[in-house]
Amino acid sequence: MRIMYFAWMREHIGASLEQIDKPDHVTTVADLISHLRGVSAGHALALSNMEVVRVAVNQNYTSLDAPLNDQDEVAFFPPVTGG
Amino acid sequence: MRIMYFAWMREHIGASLEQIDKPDHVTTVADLISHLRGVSAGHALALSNMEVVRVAVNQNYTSLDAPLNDQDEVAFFPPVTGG
Amino acid sequence: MTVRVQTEDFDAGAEIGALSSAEPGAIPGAVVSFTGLVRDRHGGKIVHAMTLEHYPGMTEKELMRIRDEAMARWPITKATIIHRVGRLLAADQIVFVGCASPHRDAAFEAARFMMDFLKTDAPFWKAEETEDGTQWVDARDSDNAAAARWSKD
Amino acid sequence: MTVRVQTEDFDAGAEIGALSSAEPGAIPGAVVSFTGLVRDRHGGKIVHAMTLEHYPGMTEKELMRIRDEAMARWPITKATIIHRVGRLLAADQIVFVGCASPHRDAAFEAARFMMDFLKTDAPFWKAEETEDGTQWVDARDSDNAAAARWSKD
Repeated sequence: MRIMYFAWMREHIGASLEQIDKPDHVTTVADLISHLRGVSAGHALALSNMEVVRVAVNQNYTSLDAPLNDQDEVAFFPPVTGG
Repeated sequence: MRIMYFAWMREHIGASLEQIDKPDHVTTVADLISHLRGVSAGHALALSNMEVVRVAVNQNYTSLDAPLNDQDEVAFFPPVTGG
Repeated sequence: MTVRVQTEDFDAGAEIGALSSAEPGAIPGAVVSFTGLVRDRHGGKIVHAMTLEHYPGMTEKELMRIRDEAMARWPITKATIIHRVGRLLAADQIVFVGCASPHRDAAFEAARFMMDFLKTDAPFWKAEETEDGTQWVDARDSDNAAAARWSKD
Repeated sequence: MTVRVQTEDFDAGAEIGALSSAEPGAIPGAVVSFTGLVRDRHGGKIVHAMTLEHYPGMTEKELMRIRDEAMARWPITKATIIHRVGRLLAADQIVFVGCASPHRDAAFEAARFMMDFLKTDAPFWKAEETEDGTQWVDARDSDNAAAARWSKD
């Protein structure tokens, strides 16, 4: 899967894009978040408060219980501030 | 007084401006209208339906019972259609 | 802070630029504009042109009153109203209303307020030229309703 | 029918001109535009510049969705959304939203709707450069409230 991070989440994690193989036990967005929190301190910090994190799968906003498969593009980012 | 007419009222009356001495019995806008209706058939036609006539005295919207004096500029015109 | 009644065309982009400009520390975040055009069809008829008549003196006074009222009701930093008069062709620009504010809601509301009152209070009259000749345009009840929605009661 | 994400500046007047153009018989009477500028003061601090980051691909998709939703809800003939990205200086133009309609109420509402949803849904993030360094701008509750007012419940 492609995992993308934007704004301060990108800065905490130190990368805007990670390519990973989906672990078998990861079937939802919530599972992926639990998995990613174990990857590094930066990941854990970026994903510590899901109140200020939005998730998009394949460029559509989605919720934590959305199912995932290995071809998905999953993006994590803070609430938007454009305009 | 200066009496001004705009749009189709001007066309009915055949003039955009009339300068008249205020008759003594004319003390309000309503009196002036009664007086003007007697001036010509065009005046009578233009002022026949006050539902579709707006009145301004000295360039401020006003009502039929507003008092008048000889130095006033009185304008009669249809509801506005700009913009 | 501009109110203009003119025969010449206007440049909406230049007006937006003028509304955007400010002293250091006071750049407005939001500029909203309304541009009105001469429609080429009205009531099922093709309109070739129209002539805008107005009441010189009172027109400017009413436009300034409308602009001042908008500036008293919303935190807007600048406001512009331009209305053309004389003969205009279909698709020509007739009217520009714009304002700048630190807040987008205020900019949207003040611009709409100014247009609504311009439509009911500013002494302009349109005569349309169609295939059937020239006719004075009737005022619309919907414009009175639009202005009435701003009453505070 | 334009949605653009670009580093270059835009010409609001040219965009209003493009929104105004139409086939014969379909000249819109009303064009409303919103132009957003980089403010030079925010939260009491002087802002020199900001950098706009976005999510390429999703941004355009969200902007098109917002524009299509506006066109489905109001009788608008054309709609344009332009958003700049990259580093911008104070007073620079950031965003343009505009639409044309036969009806001024529709043009005002659709433009405001597009701005409200752009603020909450389009994946852009601002980092401001002030005297205290560079900081990511926090999202505002008032923007969520503004978008919520359009829900049809």
